[in-house]
Amino acid sequence: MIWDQYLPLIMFLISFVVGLLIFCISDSQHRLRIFLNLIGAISKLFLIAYMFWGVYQEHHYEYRLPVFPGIDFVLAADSLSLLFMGLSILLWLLTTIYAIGYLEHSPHQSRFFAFFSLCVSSTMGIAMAGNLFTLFLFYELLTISTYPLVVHRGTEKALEGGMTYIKYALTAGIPCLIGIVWLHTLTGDRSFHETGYLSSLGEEHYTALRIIFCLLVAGFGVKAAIVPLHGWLAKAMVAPAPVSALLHAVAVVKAGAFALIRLVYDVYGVSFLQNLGLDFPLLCLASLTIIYGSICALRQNDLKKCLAFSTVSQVSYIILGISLFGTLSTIGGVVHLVHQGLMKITMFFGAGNLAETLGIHKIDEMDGVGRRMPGTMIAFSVAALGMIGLPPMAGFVTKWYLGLGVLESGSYWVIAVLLSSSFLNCAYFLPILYRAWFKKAQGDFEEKKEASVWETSPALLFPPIATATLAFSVGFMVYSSVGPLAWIKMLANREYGYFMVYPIPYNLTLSNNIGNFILFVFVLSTLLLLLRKFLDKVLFFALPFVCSFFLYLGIFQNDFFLDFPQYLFGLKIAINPSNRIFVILISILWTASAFYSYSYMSHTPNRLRYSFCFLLSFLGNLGIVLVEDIPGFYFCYVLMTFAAYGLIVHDGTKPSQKAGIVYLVLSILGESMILVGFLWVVSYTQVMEIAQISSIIHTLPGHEILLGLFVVGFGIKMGFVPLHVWLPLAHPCAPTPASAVLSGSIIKAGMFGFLRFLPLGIAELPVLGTVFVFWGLGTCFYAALVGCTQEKPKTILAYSSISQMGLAAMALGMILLKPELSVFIQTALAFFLVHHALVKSSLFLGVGMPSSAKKIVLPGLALSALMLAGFPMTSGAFGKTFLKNCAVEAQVSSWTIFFMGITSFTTTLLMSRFLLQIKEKQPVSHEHSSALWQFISWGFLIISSLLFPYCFAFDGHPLKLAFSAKAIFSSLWPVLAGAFLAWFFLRFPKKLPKIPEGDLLYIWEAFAHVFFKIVKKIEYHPVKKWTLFSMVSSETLSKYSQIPLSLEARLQSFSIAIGFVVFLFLGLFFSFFFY
Amino acid sequence: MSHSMIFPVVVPLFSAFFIFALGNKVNLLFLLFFSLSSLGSVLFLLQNTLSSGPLKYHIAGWGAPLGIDLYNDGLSMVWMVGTSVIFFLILLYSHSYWKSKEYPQKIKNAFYPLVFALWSGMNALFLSSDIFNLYVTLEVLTLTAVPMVALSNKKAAVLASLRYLIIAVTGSLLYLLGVAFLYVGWGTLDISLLTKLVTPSPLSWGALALMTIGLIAKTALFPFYFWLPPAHSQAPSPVSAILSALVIKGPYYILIRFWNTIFLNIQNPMIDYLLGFLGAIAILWGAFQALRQDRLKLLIAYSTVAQIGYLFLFFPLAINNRNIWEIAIVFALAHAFAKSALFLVAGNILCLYEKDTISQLEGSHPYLGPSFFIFGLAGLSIMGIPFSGGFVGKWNILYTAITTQQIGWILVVILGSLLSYAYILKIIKYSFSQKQWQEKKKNPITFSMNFTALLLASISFIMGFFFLSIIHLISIGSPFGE
Amino acid sequence: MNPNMLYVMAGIVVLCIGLEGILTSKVWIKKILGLNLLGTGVFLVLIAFGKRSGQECDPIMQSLVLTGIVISVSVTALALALLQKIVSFGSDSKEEKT
Amino acid sequence: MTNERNIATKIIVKFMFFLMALTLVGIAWTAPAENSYISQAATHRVKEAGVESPVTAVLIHFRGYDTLLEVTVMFLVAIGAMAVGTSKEDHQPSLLIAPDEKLLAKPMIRILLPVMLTVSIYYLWAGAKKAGGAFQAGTILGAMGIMLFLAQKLYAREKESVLWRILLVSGPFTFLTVSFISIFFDNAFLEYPQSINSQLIFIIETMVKISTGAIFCILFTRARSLSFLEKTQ
Repeated sequence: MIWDQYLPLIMFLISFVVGLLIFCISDSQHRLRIFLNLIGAISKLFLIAYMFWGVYQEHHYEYRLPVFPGIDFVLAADSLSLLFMGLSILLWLLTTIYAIGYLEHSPHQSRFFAFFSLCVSSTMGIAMAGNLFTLFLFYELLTISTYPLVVHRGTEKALEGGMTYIKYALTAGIPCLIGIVWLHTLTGDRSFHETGYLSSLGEEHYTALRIIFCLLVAGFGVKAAIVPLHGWLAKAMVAPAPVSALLHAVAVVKAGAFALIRLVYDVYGVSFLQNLGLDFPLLCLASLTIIYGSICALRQNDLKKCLAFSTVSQVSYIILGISLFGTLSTIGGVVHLVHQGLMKITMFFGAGNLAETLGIHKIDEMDGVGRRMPGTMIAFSVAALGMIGLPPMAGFVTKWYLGLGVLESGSYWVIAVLLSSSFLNCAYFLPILYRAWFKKAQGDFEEKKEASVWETSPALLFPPIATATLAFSVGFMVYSSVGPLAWIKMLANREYGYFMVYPIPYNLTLSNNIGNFILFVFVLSTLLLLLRKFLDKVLFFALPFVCSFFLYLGIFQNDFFLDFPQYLFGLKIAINPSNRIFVILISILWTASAFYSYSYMSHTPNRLRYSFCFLLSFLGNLGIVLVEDIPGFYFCYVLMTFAAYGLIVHDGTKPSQKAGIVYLVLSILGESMILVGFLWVVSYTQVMEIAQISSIIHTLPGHEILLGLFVVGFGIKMGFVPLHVWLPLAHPCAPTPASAVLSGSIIKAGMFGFLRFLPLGIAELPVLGTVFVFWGLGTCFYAALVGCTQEKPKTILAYSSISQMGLAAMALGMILLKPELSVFIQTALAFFLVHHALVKSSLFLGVGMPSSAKKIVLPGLALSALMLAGFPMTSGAFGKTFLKNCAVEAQVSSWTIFFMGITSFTTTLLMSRFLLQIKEKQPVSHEHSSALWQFISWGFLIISSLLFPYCFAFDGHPLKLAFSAKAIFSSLWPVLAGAFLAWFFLRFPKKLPKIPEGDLLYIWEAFAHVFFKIVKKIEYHPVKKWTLFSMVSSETLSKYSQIPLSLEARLQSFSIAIGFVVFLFLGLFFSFFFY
Repeated sequence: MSHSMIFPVVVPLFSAFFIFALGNKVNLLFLLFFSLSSLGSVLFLLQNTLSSGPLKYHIAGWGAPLGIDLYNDGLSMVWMVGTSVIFFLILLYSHSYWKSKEYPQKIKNAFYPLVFALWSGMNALFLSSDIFNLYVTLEVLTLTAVPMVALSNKKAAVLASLRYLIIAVTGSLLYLLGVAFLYVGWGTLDISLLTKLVTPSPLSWGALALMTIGLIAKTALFPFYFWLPPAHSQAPSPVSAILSALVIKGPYYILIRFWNTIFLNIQNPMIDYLLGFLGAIAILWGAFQALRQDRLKLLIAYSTVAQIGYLFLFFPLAINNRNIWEIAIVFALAHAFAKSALFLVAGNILCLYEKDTISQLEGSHPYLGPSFFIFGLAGLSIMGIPFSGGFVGKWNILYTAITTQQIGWILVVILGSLLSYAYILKIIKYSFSQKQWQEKKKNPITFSMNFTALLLASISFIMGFFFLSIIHLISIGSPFGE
Repeated sequence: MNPNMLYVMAGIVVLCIGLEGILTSKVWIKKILGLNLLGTGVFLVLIAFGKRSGQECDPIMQSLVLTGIVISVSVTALALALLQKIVSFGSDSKEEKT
Repeated sequence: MTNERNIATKIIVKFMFFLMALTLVGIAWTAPAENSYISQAATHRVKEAGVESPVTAVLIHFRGYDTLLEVTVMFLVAIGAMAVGTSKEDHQPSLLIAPDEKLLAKPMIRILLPVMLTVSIYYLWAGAKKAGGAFQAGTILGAMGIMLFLAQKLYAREKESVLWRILLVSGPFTFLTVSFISIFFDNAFLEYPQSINSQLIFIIETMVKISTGAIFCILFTRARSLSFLEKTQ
């Protein structure tokens, strides 16, 4: 019906008319202006919803107005434009609310809001442009309408920044204009066509088309802030926060990216560009921008400038996605258009709030701001983690699809770009979060706004929370049929005829749950803000009950398989025989330490943060065992890593901060390797379930590298020798219950990874098997020896965990060598892990016990030390003999078996060193009232570690073995020898060599030092100096203009004029003789 | 033979004489009556042309060879309508401008009759199809424009007007010599007859050369631009608006008319390239000088010099596709609207400050808010931002330059628009600075002044949208051949 | 070469002298004189063209010249009025270089 | 050194203009010898125009439009001169003849005035047959006015006077109105009805004569108005 024809025009006109109306309103009529703004925004929201539904029903909206002879002004709402429009309308509404709050008392508000809606209407125009001509038209209008916003403040700096911005933007128009005109001479007026309309041109036009492409990319690239042309973005940060939020998150920057998408897909067409050979340079440009943007962001101290540079690198993700020309990379690139918008706008809102309420502009002023403004900072942190690409948030979806796209397209070096970029993101976002949450505020903040029940005025607070919720829910509800991803898949399938890799079954159930999910999260966040005062008590005391609930599940719940298709990438949770024992183990440990922390942590200052991190790391740790699908596994793995970081740096001392950094660097490195492995597997097998993966992992092409990645990734978590440096630093400085859990169950996450992903019992991998065996042995001995030289008891315990894990790795190696024995060895391994977990955490808890109860603590610690060393008749002995039998069965070479025996000798050495240290150096334990809960949980753990070998009916086999005289003797002599040697050596500790805690750390520090030197050099690369406009700026112009001054004066006189008369006359007249 | 053709000439002339006779008693009512009737006469003719196509009118009943004919086709019609609208709006503006600027009564008594005489002279110029009559109308134009420049009673202004007079009259006399050659050679003065008779011969070449030089001098193309900046900047603002927007377009119209009628088949590419080259220099030189000025009206005047350069770029482009001239007309009209708006804004600024130095615009004066907005809107058309008339010109220059492989002009257009961005932004930059003003006295810039300037600026800005209808109007009587 | 071609040449010479006068003279009054010379030169050429091969002069040419003369008179009058005004301003402000 | 350069430039300029004159003569040389055919047509059809001398016929009938514009130009220059005007004290230029110069002023005026008046009226009347007409008569009237002014019989006033404004505008005004009204007698613009052709022309001629005279006086004195009475201000 005719209504379809005018809908796009109406969509554009609404905000245009609102803009013009607001121009006429005087500054004082606040109410009327707010009313107009909101009416415009809401009506557009309804219209866009209607159009979404329409386009879904294959409706075709197009408005065509002939403007030039042969050229039409076309506004067509196809699916791609709707996506961009939907994003900008939604964010415009939020930013308007934010701006109303932000600009409460500032002058020139009418002018601001008028240009604000003009800017959005030109974004609408760009989104709906049907051909290049209309696109260029709105492209220029966008520049014009954004300039007044950038210089709104009117200060000297604002004007100068605005001038740079408009210079870049206007000059960008020139190559665009020439390119478009040239294209028109070649093809005439053609509207955007799905697979591009240039492929039909003949061969002779190819060079022209290449030049045109470069011109247009240069033109659109300025707005999309591609490297050489990005100078304006940081300068335009002088704009007020809502402007920099909307412009640099949604309108301007995305307009450039959107225009490039149109250019690549709807004008040139993907295949045509490939045989023009233009895809590779674009790819390089995008990668260069990603890296360069992040590096620049690294060095910024001003918060908004840092965000600006991160925008520079993030927008190039979109261009990277486009230039890879794969199905998945397209989806990844286009979906990032929406995700980056959501996340970046939240961060800018956050930055705006900080600037407006506390006057904070610099990053180093942000210490302890999390406590002062929790709501804003939660939103900011969600967005920041999303930008890094952590699973629940939207950023991960992009990284996931881009990764798959890269692998699908075959240019593997891009993976390195993606990884280094997310690494750099961590490098500049995490310090900000660390300052906000973990540092104490230096003195109180300068309160610019009057105090209110909320941390800042509601209009400033709710938009960031809303966008953060959106970013979170879009990331968490990936496959929901209403989210952007579903829309883009439909778009990719319908528009470009790409085979849809993961068809999303559209059903109503999926659509409504994203609605109620957003509602749920929004209500939850407001609830948290409301009752934040008593949240601290509630969460702290609920911890053990949550852990014990899962313990109950592990013990009594029979096997189940839950499938949540709408969460993440189809979350699947299951308890089955193989992971039940581990579920029980983990929940026992975490419940014990939760009870322990009742008394241990009851009076520490930021207890809420501790309990929050404790809960999250528990869920992550448990999830690793429960979850069945790969993205879910990765989500839990990352959750555990980052939450554990919170525990490590809890007490905020210098060493814990350093340990935190080392821990984070190494674990992020490991985690990204694992991610690459996962992407590799998924891109080849298109299968998400871990069970099916582990059986075929060794058959995939290039599986050596794949398995190598997994070994290093999980090895970092398990603490294999060169990769273990973070462990002795991190575990001790965490509060005792946390360090107990850290070395008790979190260290085993690596082992769970190996158990679930390696093809145990299916394929025989001799190489990998021997590597595991020898690496395990080496780790075991090295860690033990270094452990002996340590002073602090907790560090010694950390080293002992590393050595025990080495032992477990040997078992893994044996399984890989003899697949047929895998069941037998796996049970032995499981037994050993349970033993180690219980004993190690009881030791750690013991260390934390109050010194007053010395008489009880010491014997208890001695008992568990003996158990660990493998004193006969204890779980240690059973475990070790169990493993020895497996080695015998696996016909491993005899001396390896001998060495396995020796390990108990070294462990006893270590343990005696530990006991000596405990006796001499009386640890300053917390003086607090009742250590009741500590004793209960400690005692519980010791008893359970004593009893568990007997009560668990392991098909009777190991028990018999352990009771035989030979077994008792073989497990007794190493312990006695170890004790004797310890008594003899360790009496005079002076002679022992002094090895710093993280022994091989100084190698890694060397690497880091080199890296930062490079970064500093890149930062001051000449590109920064060569600004596009140093030549054209008016000062230089006036400098060169002295010469023509005299020329101008002479020109002014008559003589020249009349002289010209004669010349012209002669020239004109005699020109006829040549023709 | 409808007499509607002569009304556009007669009615403004009548109003000129009446207003002169009224002397001091001229008030808004008379002004409105006379200007509306003049505008009405033009619109009446427009309505006739639309219905019955191109019209020919034998004055005093004699035929073409003996008497003088008036010929009106789409080309002249568009010009007349455009100039009449601008005249009408500038007259409205000037009424309140004189009041707020407290000009002496003597100035007003002279200004209004001169403006109406200029209006009728312009209409006569567009209508006449006799080359000697064109000489006389050119003289009418000159002799109304020159005294208007001298109205502002400053030594520099009178000197500028004298210099303008001498150059303009020299140009006319050279043009007259060209008329003499044509008349001697082919015996008639009527354009339609000459188009049939004129053959390539030394006489016609000489005539072409002389006429081109004469008209270039009056349109202030590059070598002959030096009288324009002082004249247009010294004159009172409404006068400089009229001068910049309209008076220099008269000779340009004649050039286009001759290029498509008399000299259609005796021109050679060399001349077109020469004119194009001069235009290119004008663009770069004018824009560069505009950037260096620190007086607002001088800046706008030099920008006129630059924009005229654009007009002459169309000559080389039109060598073998003549419908580019329609674009030239639209571009000239857009420039007329935009330039008049700019000068009116300069007038607004001069109402507040006594000198129009740019640096003093630092603080955004509360009364100057709308003026800066209008300046921005008109500036967009000068810069050639999409959908202004300027953009239409820029787009088509590039389009034709690429199709006819004349790459040089693209470079010129690029540099020109870059420089134009610079000098427009030089002014707009100040509209946002923060300095607070506490101005108590009544706002001298009345609503009518702002409204007329806004109307002019917005017409120039949205000209891109009704471009096709203008093209349709121009093509009545197909002045540029099928 | 009929006799009135002589007058044409005379007219052209006068015309060129007028042009040169405007070009080289520094003084305004000389420029106005040059302008007049230019005018008379052109009118002389016109009339000379009008009168050829014996018949009496072509009336059209005469009327053109008549109109031209009136116009050049009024132009000169205006120029002189302007010049008078400049002189009346006196040479207080610095002498404008012509 | 500079004057060598000046001389050199002067020589080049002279040479350039010589070249230009040469080309113009070359062009003029190629002009066809015989008169154009429309000049013959003009002489034949002069009878229809009702005026004997072909020149006046062309001036008023065939190219009346040019004459109308020409008259307007005269009028415009008058406006311009009045607007530009000069400061008060310049109205008594030194060249005024002192009032007591009995010998010269009185007899000159007494004798010349009537002669000039008759000659101008003669010119006006002769216009139809021989060369002459409104402009020539007007110039003489102007000369009379200037003479009176110099003899200080006529005084320049700064005061606006409606009489003088009407006087100035009467010429072009009547020319325009008469030729405009003729439209309503179904003639073309500027085409006078046959019956009263000569009378109309005569009216126009006289009015144009008067206003030309007044214009010349104003142009010379650049005053707002002139009057015979010795007014103080």
